[in-house]
Amino acid sequence: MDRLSLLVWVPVITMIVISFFKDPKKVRLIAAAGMAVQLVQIILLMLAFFAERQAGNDAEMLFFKDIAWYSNLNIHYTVGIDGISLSLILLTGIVIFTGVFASWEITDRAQEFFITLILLATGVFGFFISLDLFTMFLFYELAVIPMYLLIGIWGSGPKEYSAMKLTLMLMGASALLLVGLLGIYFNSAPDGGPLTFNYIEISKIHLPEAVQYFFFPLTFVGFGVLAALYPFHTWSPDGHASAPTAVSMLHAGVLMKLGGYGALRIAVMLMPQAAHEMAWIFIILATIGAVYGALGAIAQKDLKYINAYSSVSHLGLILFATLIFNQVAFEGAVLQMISHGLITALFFALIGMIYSRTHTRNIYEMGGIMKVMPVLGTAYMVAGFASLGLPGFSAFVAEMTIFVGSFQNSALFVRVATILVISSIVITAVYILRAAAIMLYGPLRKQEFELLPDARWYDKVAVFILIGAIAGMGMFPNWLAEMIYTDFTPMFNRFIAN
Amino acid sequence: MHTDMFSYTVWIPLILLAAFLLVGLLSDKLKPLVAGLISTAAILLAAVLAYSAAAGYFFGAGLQDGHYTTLIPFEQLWLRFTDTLVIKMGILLDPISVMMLVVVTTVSAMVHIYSFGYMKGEKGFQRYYAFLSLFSFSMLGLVMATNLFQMYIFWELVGVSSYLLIGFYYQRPSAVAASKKAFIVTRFADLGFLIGILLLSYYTRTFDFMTLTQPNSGILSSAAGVSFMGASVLTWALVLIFMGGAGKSAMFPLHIWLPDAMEGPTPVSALIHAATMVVAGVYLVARLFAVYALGAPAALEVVAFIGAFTSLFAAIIAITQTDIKRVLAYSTISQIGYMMLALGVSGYGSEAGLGYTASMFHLFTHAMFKALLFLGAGAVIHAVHSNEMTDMGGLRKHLPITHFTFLIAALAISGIPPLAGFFSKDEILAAAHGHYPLYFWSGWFVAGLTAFYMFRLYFRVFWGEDRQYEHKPHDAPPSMAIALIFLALASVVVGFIPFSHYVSANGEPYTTHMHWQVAALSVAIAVAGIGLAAWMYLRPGTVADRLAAAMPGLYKWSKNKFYIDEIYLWVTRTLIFKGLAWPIAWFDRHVVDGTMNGMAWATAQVSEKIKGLQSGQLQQYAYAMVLGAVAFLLLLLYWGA
Amino acid sequence: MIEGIEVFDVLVVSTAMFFIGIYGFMVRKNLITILMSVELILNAVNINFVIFNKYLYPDMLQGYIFSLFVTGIAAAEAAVAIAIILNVYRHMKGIDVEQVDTMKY
Amino acid sequence: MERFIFYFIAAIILVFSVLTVSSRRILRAAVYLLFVLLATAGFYFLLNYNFLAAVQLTVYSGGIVVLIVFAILLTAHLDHRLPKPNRLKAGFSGLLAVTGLVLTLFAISRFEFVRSPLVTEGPYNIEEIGTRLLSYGDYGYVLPFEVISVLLLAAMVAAIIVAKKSIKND
Repeated sequence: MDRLSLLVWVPVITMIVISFFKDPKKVRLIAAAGMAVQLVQIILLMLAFFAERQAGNDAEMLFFKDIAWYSNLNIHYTVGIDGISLSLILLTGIVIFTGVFASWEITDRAQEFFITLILLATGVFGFFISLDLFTMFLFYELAVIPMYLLIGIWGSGPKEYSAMKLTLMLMGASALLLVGLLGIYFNSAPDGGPLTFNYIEISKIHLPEAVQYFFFPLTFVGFGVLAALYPFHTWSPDGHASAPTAVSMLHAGVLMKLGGYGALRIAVMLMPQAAHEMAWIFIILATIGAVYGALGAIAQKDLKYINAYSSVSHLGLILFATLIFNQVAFEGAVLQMISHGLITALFFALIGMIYSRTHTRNIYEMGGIMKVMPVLGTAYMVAGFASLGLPGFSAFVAEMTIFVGSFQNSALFVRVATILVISSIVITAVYILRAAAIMLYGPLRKQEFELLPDARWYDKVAVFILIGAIAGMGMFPNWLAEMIYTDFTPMFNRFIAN
Repeated sequence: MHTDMFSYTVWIPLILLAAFLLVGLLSDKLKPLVAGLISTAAILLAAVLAYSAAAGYFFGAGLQDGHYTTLIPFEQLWLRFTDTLVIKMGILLDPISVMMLVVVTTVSAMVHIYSFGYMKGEKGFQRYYAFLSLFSFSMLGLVMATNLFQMYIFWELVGVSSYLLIGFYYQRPSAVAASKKAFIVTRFADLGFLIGILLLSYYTRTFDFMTLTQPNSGILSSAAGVSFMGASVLTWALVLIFMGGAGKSAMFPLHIWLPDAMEGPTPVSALIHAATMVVAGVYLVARLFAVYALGAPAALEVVAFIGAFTSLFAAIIAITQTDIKRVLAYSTISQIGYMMLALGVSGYGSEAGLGYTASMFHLFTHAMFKALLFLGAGAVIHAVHSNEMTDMGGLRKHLPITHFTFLIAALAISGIPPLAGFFSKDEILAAAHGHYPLYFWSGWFVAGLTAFYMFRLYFRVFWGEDRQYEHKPHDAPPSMAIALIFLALASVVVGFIPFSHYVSANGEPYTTHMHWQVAALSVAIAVAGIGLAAWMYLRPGTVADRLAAAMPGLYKWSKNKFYIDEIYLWVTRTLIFKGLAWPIAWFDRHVVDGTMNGMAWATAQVSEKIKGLQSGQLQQYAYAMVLGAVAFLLLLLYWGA
Repeated sequence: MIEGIEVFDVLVVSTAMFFIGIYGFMVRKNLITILMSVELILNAVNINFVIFNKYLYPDMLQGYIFSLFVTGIAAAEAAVAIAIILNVYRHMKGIDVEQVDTMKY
Repeated sequence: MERFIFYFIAAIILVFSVLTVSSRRILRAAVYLLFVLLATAGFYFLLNYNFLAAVQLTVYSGGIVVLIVFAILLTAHLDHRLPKPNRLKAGFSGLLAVTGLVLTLFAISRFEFVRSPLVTEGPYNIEEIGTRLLSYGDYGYVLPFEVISVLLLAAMVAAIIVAKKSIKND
């Protein structure tokens, strides 16, 4: 078996093993062990990847493997990774591993919960390793659909409504996406010859422009909905608010990145002309998303809503960066995906932990939490600082890369949009500090909070791993940035050439 | 080169980072005293290294071919954007950064020592020292930055340490609000800084100070040529960068956070909000001075104007404040305005750059005596447990050390010879006089105001009647006294440093001469201010009240800080929160989400309506089917024909 | 082969029969009469099969054999239908097609 | 001669078809249906398709009609008259049926049926039919044959189950 398929198989085996156990305690241990193996495996994969690159293997995709599984339509199981997908795989590995710890206290149908959760992660891993649009779409759906169950069964609040809304909107987007992908497929051989789903192959050819104009918006919006493209973002606040902790983490941390990744890799890279021509529409939408999401977050009371709107804002930044069309901005988009994934996962983990203690997410009902839960409070502040782009944390690196990248585009329109987008980081500071001030600081608002416990060991595992990753990326960004930048080169050259 | 001999300077910030991580991570596991000692040891070590670096630089390696060179003993790639735009982390040594090293480590070390006494028994002692170390680390990183982006990074880090320290008493809502305000206002200003950096770097293709400040490199001309809305892009970029500096240095109209920042512990105010962080804006402009002076003199005019205006404006407010820390805060704003003014009126060159030298000189002396003032005020507050002047009086008998050191500092800031402030202020006024007389007269007037409000403060606190005190006020404990005395000594002697021999705009040493006319004028008005204060506040009487009553409008406006806070409050609360954020939240819930829900609702409605079609009546289905088949047949026939 | 009779003539008969069946299906209320209409329809189709086989493709037996199959299916269908009808009759106390509408929405 | 026989058969088919769907006495309708089916069988005889005619007679006339008659006897009184159909419904259905008929005939009339030049003589013998039904190659119908047999089995079982269940429920 090849290395990359292992990324799919380890979760699958974990799920199978879990299905033999009913006891929540055993189940979560197995899940944690499985995901630990997965994480270790990813780190080994990374080392192997670096070794290959060091050895001068400059193929675009490493660990390439190609198996035809439905030859009539030329559908292949094609896998391979470059620095971009590898870094997102690492992100997924970290988030799912910490997600298991964040759901340590789940006892209600724990077996089914962890199976569904890991199924979701499997879909994500599969998505990132796939080079074949069809397989990719398959894994994409595999990742999106368990969300319905996870929110609908283990959620809180108006969970059925939220689950339904989320699923319907994402499915609607999938429908657009499927049309887009099939459109690409059926035009993948304009000069005759066999059609192909392999996007590396497709990116080497020039899709007819009429085709691009038609399918680019479909594909971009299809992926964009998952990345909370304004105005298709409203599933996100409700969905996140109702979802259980680990699901919010995984969803905001990783799943929304599928949208960004797809928008960048498929929509923009395969259809450059249309992307160029239509960029202005989506730049406007992404800019609105970035500013509007941040402003919307100011007015929220519920921690999860704050964070959901913040995600809209940060994802707006990602989508914005994918439409600037230079290598630095593209690199920034990927960095922001990773950074936002980690930070938002940390946020949701902390919110879940705080909620499980105070049983409220309304910031006005809390106050002075820092005194009773110094570890969680401090971690929340760290997450907040990371999110508002403090140097030393990952978001700074990502945002600066995006800003520097987009400033290289000197069109006045892009300039203005960039400045608006940059201004969103000030608003970010406002809502982060506002929430922290109300919730963490000041005198203790409710006496019964006096006795609440601080973080337990499994909470600490989740929190510290995430903080470590965020700070690590923030302090030593260059290896990651270089890897992504370098691996963008072949893609970018084709993009320019097209 | 001589860079190798300075490679140890990289340890100056790193020691403090290590101290921060150690104290911060272990925090409660350390005994408070141990935590304090670790941090203090770190800063003292850093101070020793900084002094040795300063000695090595000024009296040795720095001076080459008759002018001070810029040395980069350490530089490490941190993040690469493009081939030319890279962020490096490095150490840059030139006269002003070395001077700042000395200032920061000295004041910081004094504050560390002082805090042993001041913060004794506070909860979160360890956290306090951790944050102090973090701040010192960031500030040192800032002053030694080799490029704009490194500066920006540490700029943000000092901002956050300031936030953390202002909000140190996090259970006090006013402290929380103040910290939030400080962070957000400076962050807003940093937005300008960031955009300025991006704009500048887009045209110059570099972040490096070394490259940017080369006088003859021509790198600036490309940017100077492009114009946007009537000014060159370079001017725009520099004004935006200055906006960042103005935010950090509390220049009008971004000054509002600084008085509120006094909610933090007093030693913090002394360190961050008097001596070091708030002068970062001045330092930034000085750092890019060549770019300003050579590339965009128009931007420099903006700096001068804002500086002059702020110094006057803040001084007027300071006169009527009753919270001693707030008086000092406005005084700080006013003095920084001086420094900005001096930079703004300066030219590029050695003698022509008198303003530049004066600004740096004033920065240096101001750091000493303003820190001293704050620490003295801290000792007073420590003794009487209040910030309000109305709760104080007659303290000279109870607090002899504090009284004496405070007097020295007050004389120094008022510009009484031979104390430090006299020399630096004299140079500033001379530079302003050479540039534009109105600036001179405004600065001269501010000097009088400064003397007046400082001595108003001094007389009301240390003279007059005793008040009701909770317990008999006790003088500063030894740790605090050491710091006070050290800084008092510094305030006396630093004025005699021949500053222009070390710091000048283009690095060439030169000699300044005393401007006797300017000096006489400024001393005269300072003495007049002191005399007025003595006349009004030393005798029991109601002169001050009657004066206030005589000018009700001015008094009220000044007392209420010209309502700038209210304007901000209106903008944030009404405009942004009520006018933008809440409507957007509403809009999102009801219009955007409403559309989505509306689509779902419409679908449900339609299906509710058409579900009657599935009536269960077999024959209706048959009817429909046959109808369909017939229609289809018809179509086929039609098209077939 | 019938002298003087063309395919069309036969088709007229079968088509008429077919539509009579359709008419009966749509109009009759009694389930058994509906079943009879269905038999008419099937029969009409059978005739078509046979006539096409006879006139157009006499060398192949498709039409022939398929009409056999249709007959078989008709038988099966009738058996099941009548079983259902009887069941419906027991449940609903009647075999009016308009009564049998529990499969709505 | 045969031509007239055909016309006669056609007339019987049409008349009794109409009667089948319009008679208000249900048993009579069943008998009319029987006449239609018999006439169809006669038509097959006319075409020399004797085996098919025989099947038609036994299965349709012998099996299905009898089944229907049983069902009628079980569910209705003999003197029961069906209610008159709703005029409007009948009108529309008739209109639809007639429109369909006209359109179909119009379509058929415009189609050129190419008669096969081959002239087949005599009836197919049963042996040939049996062989066809059970052969694999071209023009072999073993697959549909098997499917039909399974279907018949299933129908048989289903009929029994459906009928039996109802008894149990009562």
